[in-house]
Amino acid sequence: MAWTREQMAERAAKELRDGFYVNLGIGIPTLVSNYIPRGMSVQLQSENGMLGFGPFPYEGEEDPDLINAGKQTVTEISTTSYFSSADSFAMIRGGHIDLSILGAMQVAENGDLANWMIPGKMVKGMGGAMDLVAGVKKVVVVMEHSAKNEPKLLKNCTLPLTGAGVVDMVITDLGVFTIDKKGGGGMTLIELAPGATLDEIRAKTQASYHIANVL
Amino acid sequence: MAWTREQMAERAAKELRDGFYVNLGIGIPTLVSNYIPRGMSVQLQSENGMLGFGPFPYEGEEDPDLINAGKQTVTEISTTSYFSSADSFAMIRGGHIDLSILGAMQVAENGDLANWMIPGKMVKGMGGAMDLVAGVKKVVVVMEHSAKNEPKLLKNCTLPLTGAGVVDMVITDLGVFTIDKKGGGGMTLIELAPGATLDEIRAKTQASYHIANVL
Amino acid sequence: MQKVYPDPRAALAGLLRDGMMIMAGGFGLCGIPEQLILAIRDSGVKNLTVVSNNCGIDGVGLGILLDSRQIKKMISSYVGENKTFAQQYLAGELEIEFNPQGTLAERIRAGGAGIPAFFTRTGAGTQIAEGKEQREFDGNRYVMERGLIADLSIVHAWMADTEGNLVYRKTARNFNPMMATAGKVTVAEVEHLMQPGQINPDHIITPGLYVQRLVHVPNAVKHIEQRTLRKRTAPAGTGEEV
Amino acid sequence: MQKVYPDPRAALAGLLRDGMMIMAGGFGLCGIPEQLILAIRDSGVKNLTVVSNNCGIDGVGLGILLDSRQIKKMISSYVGENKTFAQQYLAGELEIEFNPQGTLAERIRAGGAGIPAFFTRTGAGTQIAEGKEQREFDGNRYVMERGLIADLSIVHAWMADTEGNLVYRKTARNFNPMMATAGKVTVAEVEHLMQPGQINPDHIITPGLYVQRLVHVPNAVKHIEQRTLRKRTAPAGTGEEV
Repeated sequence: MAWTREQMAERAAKELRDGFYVNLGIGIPTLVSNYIPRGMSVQLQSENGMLGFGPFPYEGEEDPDLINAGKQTVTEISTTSYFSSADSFAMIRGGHIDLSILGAMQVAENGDLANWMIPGKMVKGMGGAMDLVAGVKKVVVVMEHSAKNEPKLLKNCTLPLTGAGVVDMVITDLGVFTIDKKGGGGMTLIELAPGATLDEIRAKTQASYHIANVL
Repeated sequence: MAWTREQMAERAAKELRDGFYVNLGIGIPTLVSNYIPRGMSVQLQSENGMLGFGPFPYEGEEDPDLINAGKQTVTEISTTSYFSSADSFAMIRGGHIDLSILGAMQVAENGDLANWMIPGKMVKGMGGAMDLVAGVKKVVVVMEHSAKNEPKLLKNCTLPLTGAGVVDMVITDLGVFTIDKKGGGGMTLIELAPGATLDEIRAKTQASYHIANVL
Repeated sequence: MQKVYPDPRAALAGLLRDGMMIMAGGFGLCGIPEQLILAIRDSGVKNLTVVSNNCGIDGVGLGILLDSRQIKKMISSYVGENKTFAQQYLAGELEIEFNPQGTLAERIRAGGAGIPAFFTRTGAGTQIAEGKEQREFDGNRYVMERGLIADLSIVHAWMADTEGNLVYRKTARNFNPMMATAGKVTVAEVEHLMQPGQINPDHIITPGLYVQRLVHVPNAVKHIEQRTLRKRTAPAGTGEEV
Repeated sequence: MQKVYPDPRAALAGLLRDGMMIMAGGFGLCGIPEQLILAIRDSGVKNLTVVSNNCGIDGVGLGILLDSRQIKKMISSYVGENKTFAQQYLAGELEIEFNPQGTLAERIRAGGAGIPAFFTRTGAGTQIAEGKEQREFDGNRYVMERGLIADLSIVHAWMADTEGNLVYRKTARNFNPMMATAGKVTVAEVEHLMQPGQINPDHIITPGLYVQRLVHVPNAVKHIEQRTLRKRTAPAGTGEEV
C-alpha cells in the first residue's frame, strides 16, 4: 500500500555508508537518523555550524546555544565539532559532505529541483538548500509522489529552481528513481514500493523515465 | 651625519598610534618594536598567524612552535591570539592592520614599490610582502636613501614591482617623504635628518618631490 | 585603548545613523546580540538595512526592530518565523534580498577578507543568478557574488578579554565570527569578560583587532525557538517513564 | 571507519603516484609534517608538484625531497633558505611558481571551500598579475586567482582524536588547516592522539571529516630555523648576566 513516511525514511537510510558525513533536511529526512544501521559510523552535519550531533535532549538539559538547522534543541556527542557558518558552508560547497537528503516540491527528469518558493505566495527564503544541492556529493530527495493529484516528478519544473541538475535520487511513497544528472541519461525507476504498480506510477508521473530491468 | 639604522627605526616609531595593529618587516623595521612609547598599546602582527607577540625568548625557553614571519623564535604575551595563514592574510588583505613598516629596493614617486626580485639573480620569492603592501591601511618604507650611489627614490621603479601605488611614507637615513598615492599629489619631503641638507637629498634622489614649507 | 563600555547604549553611542547597514550575528535566536538590538531600538535610528541570516521572531531579536519599524531592508536567507515580517513585506513597507545561506556567509567572510567578489556554484541556473555574472570553470557553471561590508556589526560572544579577543559557545558561533570581520566598526556583547591572558590564545576565534567596542552582558536571557525533547526512559526495572 | 594507521608508511600506502600534486603544511620548519615527508622520500615517488609556503632547508623538511630529486615543481611564496633549491632551479631541473603568501593561503582555502576563483588586490599591477584577468571593483584594481586542490594533503597537528578532529599549537597552525580542506585525500601526523570526546568541540580547528588518515608521531623532533634569544638580565643586585 505504498510506503509510509517512516518507510520512506528507512529506504533513504539504505543510501548511507560507513564513514559518511550527511546533512538531513527538515521533515521526513530528519527521520532517516532513526534508521542508521547499528555499528555504522555516520556523522550528521547541521549547516548552522555543527558536525556530529545526537538526539533531542532530555527535559531540563536543553541548551539555547545548541540547536540544529531546524532551530531544534539537540545534543553533543563524542565526535562533535563546532564551526562558523562560513566554515560550515565551505564544507558543504567544497564537496566534503557525502550525502544530502531533503524534501522537494518538484523534481524534473534532468535533476532540476524546486523546493523553496511558490510565486505569489509569501516567500520565506531558501536557507541553506541551494548551497546543499549545489555542493553535496550525492543529493537524495524524499517526497510524496504527487500532491493533490498534481504530479511532482516533471519533464520540467514549473516552480523557481533551487538547483539545476542537482538530484541523484528520488524516493517517493511509490518507489525509487535514479537520475543521471551529469551524464544526461535521464531518470530510471529502480524500485517499487510494496503494493505500488508500474501502471500507478505511470499515471502519477509526468517525467519520462526508464524502467530498470529488474522490474 | 644622517640617521643610523636605530634612528630610522625610532623615526618610524613616531607613526605608531595608541591601539594600532602593526606588521613589521625584517631588518630595520624589526627594530621599531624597541621604540614603542611606554603606555601606548601597539600589537604586532606576524603574518604566519599570530597577533600580539613579545621579545625573543630567554635561552631554554625557545619553542619550535612559536616563531615570527622571519622564522625567529619569539614569545607569547597576554594579548596573543593564533590563527591560520588564511585568516592572517584575510586580516591583512581586509585592511584590518593599521600600519606596515618594511624595507625596499626602490620606491617611485607615485608610490610604486619594488623589494622582491632582481631579474637575472636567483629569486627567493615575495613571501607576504605583496599582500601587506596591497592590504594594510598605511605603508611606511624604511630604507637607505641610496645604494652604492644608485638612487632608490625614482621616477619609476626599474625592478619588478611588489605593489603599484602602495607606499604612503618613506623614511631614509637622510629624511622623510610622504606620498599621496591615491590623490596623485606626488611625493613631498617633510623632514630632514640632522646634518642632511636639501642639496644632498636633491643629488641623491631621482624622483620628483615637493618640499614642505617647514623646510 | 579602552574597549569595554559600561552598557549597550554607551557601546553604540555615536555609531548609529539613519539609513546605515548593520550586520547582526545569530542563527534563529541562537547567538543573537539581543542587548545591542534593544539598544538600537531605544536609539530610534531608522531606515536600517540589516544583514542577518534570519529576522528573529515576533517580539524577540530583530523582530523587535520590525515592530518599531526601524528596518527598511533585510539581507537574509530565511525569514519564515516572523508574522510581522510577512505583514510589512506584503504591505510594501519592507524590502528583502534573499541570499542562499552559504553565499551570505561567504559574502560576509569575503567582505572582511578584502575579497570584492568570488564564484560559487550555489544558485547557478536559478533566479538567484539573474543579473549576476555567470561563468564556466572546468566544465561547471558558477555565479559571481560580491563581498559585503557593513557600517556596523553587532555580535554576541560567550567570552571575551578586555583586548577584544572573542570565544563563542557551541552553535551560538554561527555568523558572529565573519560579521565581526566585516563591520567598519564591530561591537560585541559578551557573557563573560576576562582579563588578557585568561583565554588560551589557541582557542580564540575572533582576534581582538576585529572588535572596537565591548559590553559585558552577564545576565543575558537566551531564548529557545524550538524546544524539542526526548522522553526519559525509565531506569531498568522500574517500568516508569520519568 | 578506522582512520588511525600504525606508521607514516602505512598511512600513505596506496595514495602516492608519480606526477601527483601534494600540499604540505608548515611555515619554514614550523608545523611541517616531517614524518610523512620522510615516508614520501622512502616511497620513491617522483615528479611531484608540491604546494608549500617554503621548501624546507637543506636536508630538513621538504629539502629532503629536493635532495632525492623527487620534486618537479614547487608552488610557494618564499624559498630563500635552501641552497639545493637554488642549484636545481638554476640547472633547470626544478620549476617554481611563486604566489604571494596570502594569495597562496587563500587559493588553498578557496579550493577546499568550493570556490573556483576569487579577486584580490594583491599583485595588481605587478608581474604576478600577468596572464591573469584583472578587473576593477569600486575604483580599485583586482586580480582573479584560482582555487587550488591537491591530490593529497599532508599536515601536522598537535592533537587529534581518532575521529580525525585536529587541534594545532601556536604558530605551527599556519597552512595546515586550509591544506587539510583542499586535499582530495588528507593525511595528518599528530603529536598527541586522543579518544573522541577528549577535545573540547569548541576548540577543534579541523573537523574530522577533512581527515581520511591519521598517524601518531609521539616522538617527532621539531626544528628551529632561527634560534633568536635575549639575554637574561641579572636578578636585581647581583650585577651578573646569566
